[in-house]
Amino acid sequence: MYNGTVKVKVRFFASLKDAVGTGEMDVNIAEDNATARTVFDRLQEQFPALKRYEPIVLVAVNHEYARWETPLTPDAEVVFFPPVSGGLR
Amino acid sequence: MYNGTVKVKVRFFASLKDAVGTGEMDVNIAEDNATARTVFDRLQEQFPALKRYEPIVLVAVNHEYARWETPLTPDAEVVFFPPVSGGLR
Amino acid sequence: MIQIVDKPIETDPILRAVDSGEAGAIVTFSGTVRNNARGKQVTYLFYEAYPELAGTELEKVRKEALRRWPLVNVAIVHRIGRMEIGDCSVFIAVSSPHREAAFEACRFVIDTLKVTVPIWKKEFYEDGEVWIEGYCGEISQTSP
Amino acid sequence: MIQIVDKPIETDPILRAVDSGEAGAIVTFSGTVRNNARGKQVTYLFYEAYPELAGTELEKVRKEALRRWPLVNVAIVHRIGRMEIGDCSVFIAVSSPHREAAFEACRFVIDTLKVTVPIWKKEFYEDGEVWIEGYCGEISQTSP
Repeated sequence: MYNGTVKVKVRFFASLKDAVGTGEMDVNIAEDNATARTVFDRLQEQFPALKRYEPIVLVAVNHEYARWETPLTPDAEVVFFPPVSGGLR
Repeated sequence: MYNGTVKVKVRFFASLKDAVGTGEMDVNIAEDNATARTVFDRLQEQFPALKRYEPIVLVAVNHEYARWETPLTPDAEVVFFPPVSGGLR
Repeated sequence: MIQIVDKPIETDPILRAVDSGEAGAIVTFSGTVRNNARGKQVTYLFYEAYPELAGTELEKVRKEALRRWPLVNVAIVHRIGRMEIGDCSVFIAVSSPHREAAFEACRFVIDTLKVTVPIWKKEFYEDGEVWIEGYCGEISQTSP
Repeated sequence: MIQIVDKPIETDPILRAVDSGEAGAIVTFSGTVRNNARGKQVTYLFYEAYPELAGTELEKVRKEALRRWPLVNVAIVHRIGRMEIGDCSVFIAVSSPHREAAFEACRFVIDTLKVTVPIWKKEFYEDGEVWIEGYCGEISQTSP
């Protein structure tokens, strides 16, 4: 965990990018022990269109699949994206 | 069934061709009701190397898979060949 | 061989990458853009990747196939960007001494890739467009 | 498309033959000449066909695949004559709206072809040659 304000880079893909209107932004989190969940909660306030993605969204931190509880260090890259389709067999 | 002498064209493939030493020959069968079996029996006398193929050899008459009992008409083409390998999967 | 490209996929170099005197079977899978989907005429597709993670996940699938089956080699190339009807979006080539392993591994690669590798497609129709995503249905309907 | 050829197999025309806007998946199988078999180094191969019957039987396999699965198209090309290590002796391409049918049908075609189509191979080694035939073993041993 990291105490104090962290600035993280956030990216979005596919329909999440459309919902937010941009693929990339910097987010400052002035909160102790910030996690991927903290970032997504903050973004939902700013972009209500993100709310419906909450049950299915996937998260990567520094280009590895991560969990909501994954702690963030300064300059971490946090990426939110929808599940992959699977496609019809 | 056909009565009287029939002249048939006989062909061999793969190891049967090697066993006989040629891929093709004409055979006269002076016998009533000649079948594919009659031809192979006659050929075995002439080419003893064919004998060991008797349990496995396949027959086609006029380019269709045939049985030993298939009757032969004049100028029929009779083809003898080994089973196909299957190959390792 | 693992690649994510934004140009038409050239299959010859991919086949050469898996070819070998040890191989008796090469099975390939090519995913191509269909002119219809979900009962609608498709006009074109757009594929988007999360490239850093997609590369890692493609490599994971490849390694897992090589671990599970006695293969000679596995190559996976995925194209991203706009694609027209008939274009190849993903090409997989698997070589093995025998064909059973090549078929099974090739199918494993495409089935796994489709659920683990972060690449999404958006279908464009005459009257709108839809992101095709997991658990999609209504949620991914971005227009009309 | 069904062909028996005595030259190197060109895959591009075969792929174009099965390609279609209806297809979302193309699966191919390529049988290639391995440098070893039955524990011996292979120097080259020779394939011989009974061409009239082989053509008929290849067409039967193709039709049966098209009947069993919802496919777009099936192409089968078999090469005969002398082939070197790495050469492609048989190439099968199957297109379908969805990948499951394409994989299953392609595998059906090669598995069936190998037991019904009268084409045989002779393996050449440093020290001899052997016809590879069904129930082969001793009976097909034509030289040491």
